[in-house]
Amino acid sequence: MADKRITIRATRFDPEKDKSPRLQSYDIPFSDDSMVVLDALNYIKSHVDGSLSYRWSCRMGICGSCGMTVNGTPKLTCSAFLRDYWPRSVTVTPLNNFPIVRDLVVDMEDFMHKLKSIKPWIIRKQEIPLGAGEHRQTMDQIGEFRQFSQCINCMLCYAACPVYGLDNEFLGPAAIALARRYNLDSRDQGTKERLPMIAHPDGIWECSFVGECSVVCPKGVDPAKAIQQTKLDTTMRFVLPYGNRE
Amino acid sequence: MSAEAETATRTYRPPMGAGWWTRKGHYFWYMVREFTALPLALWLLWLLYEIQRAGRGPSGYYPPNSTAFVIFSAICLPFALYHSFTFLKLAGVILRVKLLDKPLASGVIVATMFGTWLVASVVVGAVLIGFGR
Amino acid sequence: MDFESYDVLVVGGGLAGIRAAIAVVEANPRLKVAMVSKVYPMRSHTVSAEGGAAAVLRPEDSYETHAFDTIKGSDYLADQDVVEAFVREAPIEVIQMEHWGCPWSREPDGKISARPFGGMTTWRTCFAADKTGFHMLHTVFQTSLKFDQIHRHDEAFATKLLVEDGRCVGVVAIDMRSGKFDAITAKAVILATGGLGRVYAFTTNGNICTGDGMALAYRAGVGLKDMEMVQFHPTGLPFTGILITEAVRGEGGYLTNKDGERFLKRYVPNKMELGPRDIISRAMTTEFEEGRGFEGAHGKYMHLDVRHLGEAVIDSKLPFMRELGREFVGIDIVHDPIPVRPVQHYMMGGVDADISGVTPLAGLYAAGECANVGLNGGNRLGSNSLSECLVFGAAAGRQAADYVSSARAPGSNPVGAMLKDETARIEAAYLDKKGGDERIGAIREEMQLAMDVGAGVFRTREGLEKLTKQLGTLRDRFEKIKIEDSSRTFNTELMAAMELDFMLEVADVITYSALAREESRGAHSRRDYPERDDAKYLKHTVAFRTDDISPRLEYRDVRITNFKPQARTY
Amino acid sequence: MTEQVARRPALAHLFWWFMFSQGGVLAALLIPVHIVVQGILGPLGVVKVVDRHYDTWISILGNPIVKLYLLVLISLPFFHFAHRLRYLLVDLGVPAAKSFPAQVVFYGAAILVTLVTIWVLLTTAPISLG
Ligand SMILES: Cc1cc2nc3c(=O)[nH]c(=O)nc-3n(C[C@H](O)[C@H](O)[C@H](O)COP(=O)(O)OP(=O)(O)OC[C@H]3O[C@@H](n4cnc5c(N)ncnc54)[C@H](O)[C@@H]3O)c2cc1C
Ligand code: SF4
Ligand code: F3S
Ligand code: FES
Repeated sequence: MADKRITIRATRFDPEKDKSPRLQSYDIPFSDDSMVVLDALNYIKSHVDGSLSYRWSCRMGICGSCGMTVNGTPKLTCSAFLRDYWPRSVTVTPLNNFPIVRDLVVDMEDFMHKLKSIKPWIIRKQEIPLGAGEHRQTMDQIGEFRQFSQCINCMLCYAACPVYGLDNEFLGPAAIALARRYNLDSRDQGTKERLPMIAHPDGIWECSFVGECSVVCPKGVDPAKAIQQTKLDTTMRFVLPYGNRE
Repeated sequence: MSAEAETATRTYRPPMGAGWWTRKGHYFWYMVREFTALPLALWLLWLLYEIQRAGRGPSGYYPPNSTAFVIFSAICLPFALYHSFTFLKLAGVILRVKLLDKPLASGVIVATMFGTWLVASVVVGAVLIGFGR
Repeated sequence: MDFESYDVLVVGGGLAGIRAAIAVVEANPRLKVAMVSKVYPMRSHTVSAEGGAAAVLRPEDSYETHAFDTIKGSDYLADQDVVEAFVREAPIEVIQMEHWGCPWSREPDGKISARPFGGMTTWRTCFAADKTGFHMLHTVFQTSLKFDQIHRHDEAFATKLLVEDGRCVGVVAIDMRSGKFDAITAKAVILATGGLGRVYAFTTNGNICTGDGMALAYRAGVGLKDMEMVQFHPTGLPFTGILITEAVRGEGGYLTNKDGERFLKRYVPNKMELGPRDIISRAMTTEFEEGRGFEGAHGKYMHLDVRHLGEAVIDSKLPFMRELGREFVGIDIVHDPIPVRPVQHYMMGGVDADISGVTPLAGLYAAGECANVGLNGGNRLGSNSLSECLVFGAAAGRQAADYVSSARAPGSNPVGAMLKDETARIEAAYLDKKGGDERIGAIREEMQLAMDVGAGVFRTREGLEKLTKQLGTLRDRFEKIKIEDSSRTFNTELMAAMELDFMLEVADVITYSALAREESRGAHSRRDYPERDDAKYLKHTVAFRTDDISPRLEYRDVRITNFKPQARTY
Repeated sequence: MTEQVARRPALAHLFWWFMFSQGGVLAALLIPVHIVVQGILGPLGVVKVVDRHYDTWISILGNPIVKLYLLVLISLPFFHFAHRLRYLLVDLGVPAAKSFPAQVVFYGAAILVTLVTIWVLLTTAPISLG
């Protein structure tokens, strides 16, 4: 293989020095077809410029920390192959719609608050004692919520959602999908308790079904579906006289 | 909650810009979908006007056939079709129908929606044309 | 000076750390807990565990066999009282996880399902498809959100344990966001910082697995136990080191060499693909050396073949493996065999702790992969680790809760001085450092490659001695590193430097411990001493830090209760 | 965190969303055929359509079922349109479109259209079953 090279442009921003972010260009060897965008950043950090900052850990698409915008699309950089871009250059910027802390690192406190706000834990009227063993649950019952339990909190969906971009008060795709994950779990009885947060004006109603959240989701969670289904279910609770109110 | 909050450092929030929907094909088509509301609303208002016109008695009645109106309808039609297509397709995502305790595949739901659309169009069309003279 | 003060401080937001934090508040809801983690908790490396968590839940199974499998798997280096307690607690913890919402895969009758795993004589590995760690971590993390007593310090990097009058009273941590140094004090500290895989080049471990907690404890004078026992997993994807879970073999996958032969029949004829990890890794390495491996762009490999299982089984039990194959290798495992080779995976060794996580330093507890409570001995059985994090995380939490009810709060004067010292040390060594020309990345890569070669699947005296010298040189070069990043805000280069510092420390301990153990036991396989030597080495190695480069090693007897050491054949 | 203060489900939003979705289905199923037949084929003379002659048109408009149909056909989609256009403004960077006054204007307009439609239908052709 001839010595291939690829140009990576990455956002640089140091709040202690810079007023606003800028792009810096790096020309690096593209030595192996298995290389992903994250490998390119790691190469830069190890061999060219140690001050480039970004988050990553697992390098296998499961920890959810390496989400960035790659050529305009939110991606997990550990699963975005350079071969899909080469010979074009690759522009890596932080996830959209979040405040930039430093270089490619965004502030995710808002997201963490939102996760917590929907009470993502099993709520029961009566806990069963440990000694009674497990709740029985069939694979079909798991199938009800399985898709929505695959979320790795990578926030790509928030970066893709213009509604969140326009107004950060919006509860957003992943948090609502997670709420639905618990609401659909046969062990959970907390739908009603989560309702005020979910059916809040800044909750499900704010979503105008752009659907891009589901397009970018790397784990097939389909938050857009979760949100629309929640709208429908919630509406039915109130529209049907005895609908669905447990 | 976490102790960091108090030591907030300066962050940079990139502006969103009103032209965000031009950045990506998908966003653009979303805006088109939302925009369909406008031509459809105008067309229905026209229909309402047509009905109201009939109330003024037979003397002044003339059938709707200005070229401008045909052009206007022709413009509205793609929007109407796009609305129908997107709305019925997305309905497949939302609806959860269970048949014999098995969730129905969303493909089946979408097919049913489009089937209903077809039947409704045929019935309405038949009435509109069938009573015509 | 006033510092944030808590009853219990947990360092680490992985499965062990979060389980410990919840155990503290469950034991006593009035206690205030701090959880310090260098990444947001759901990013912790537990998230990538795939296969499952072992627990005796089926009526056909018994505590005795789980205990025996674990002890035999450990090559008799496990403390048997610890194992016996562990197997009894594990089912309770798995049920607890179920109550908290973990989506365990189920049997048709709705009970938690189990799958076979390497070295286990029966089906006892509970699983949530092949994303078990992911589901467990998110479940405990989300559950922990309901406890307002747990105060998280996310993205705070612990750099030092605060020790006052022979008692651990907190940590110094850098808030990565602001770059601020904080002393976070508590009456007790639980270390749950996970593994150290990044010491090696080819590893399944994430970027954050750098042995920090082990190094922190070591520097505070606590011994590190059995550090020569490093697990190599037989089936990692070449190049990336991404793990192909043992569940693939558990569900019936075959390992074949380039002649299409299931070569394990020569090594573990009775167990074949369900043999323990250390033996299969050695078998593969031997096959490579004898020329029966495939040759690829990223070195030698074997085939792991699941084609005969069929698409339905693969999609219901191993969906993530199919996803990984598709994304990272460009193959569909339904139609193509998976290329695999042995890869560093797990650290049996760790901070010297007892059955309740108690370390020799008062007020300091340890749990999870960073601890060595005596469960795993020379070789951990697959799926015992997630259960270990739960059982011993909970035990450490309860123990710490008990301890703090009588312990007094730490004073602030010495803490203030210690914070000042530590801040000054880090500023001088890294932040305000001028000059230097060594790249962190270069030193790290050389260390990792040297460890792969010198302290890998097979070891020799020459190799290990050479490694100690290489590490010594790297340590000298580390003094001359260059820090390009002068910002205080999210300075990942500073983190990388401190992590490298920790890794060089633990790499040394691994190497010296391995050099001294002149036998082959479990994962520690010496070419020059191929036999197990119970007379001399049925003992734990405990390494202590000295001012010299080499640690001081002590040996401690293994506790044997019901299972007399026998030859370990499968 | 502000959301700790007790939140109640937003029933108004729920109602408007319900109307929005009903109107959307209706518009999707019915409007195209009206446009095609009454807006294009009829005026072009391709087919005979009921509104081409005063008698046919007025007689069908007198049918109570037709009246009801037309009421639903015209008014319900307006709740859909009102919702979409309001959010279209939001999307174009007019956050004020979310405010309560904006809701009054948009949904009020839909209600107004409904009232006008009722009035028109009641005053147009006398109800007859013929
Ligand atoms: C790919 C893979 C697959 C596996 N599969 C299985 C399996 O199927 N079954 C099984 O039983 N085991 C499995 N294991 C092993 C098991 O996952 C781990 O041993 C276990 O998850 C470790 O958990 P932990 O809580 O100890 O550490 P981790 O989950 O690694 O958490 C460590 C925590 O410590 C924090 N931390 C570290 N250093 C610092 C510092 N300096 N300052 C502040 N915080 C710090 C980190 O932020 C993190 O939150 C697997 C491991 C890997 C790598
Ligand atoms: S829903 Fe998908 S995109 Fe959004 S955070 Fe979860 S995994 Fe990421
Ligand atoms: S992109 Fe946003 S608007 Fe809704 S469907 Fe997804 S959350
Ligand atoms: S590094 Fe973990 S998801 Fe990419």
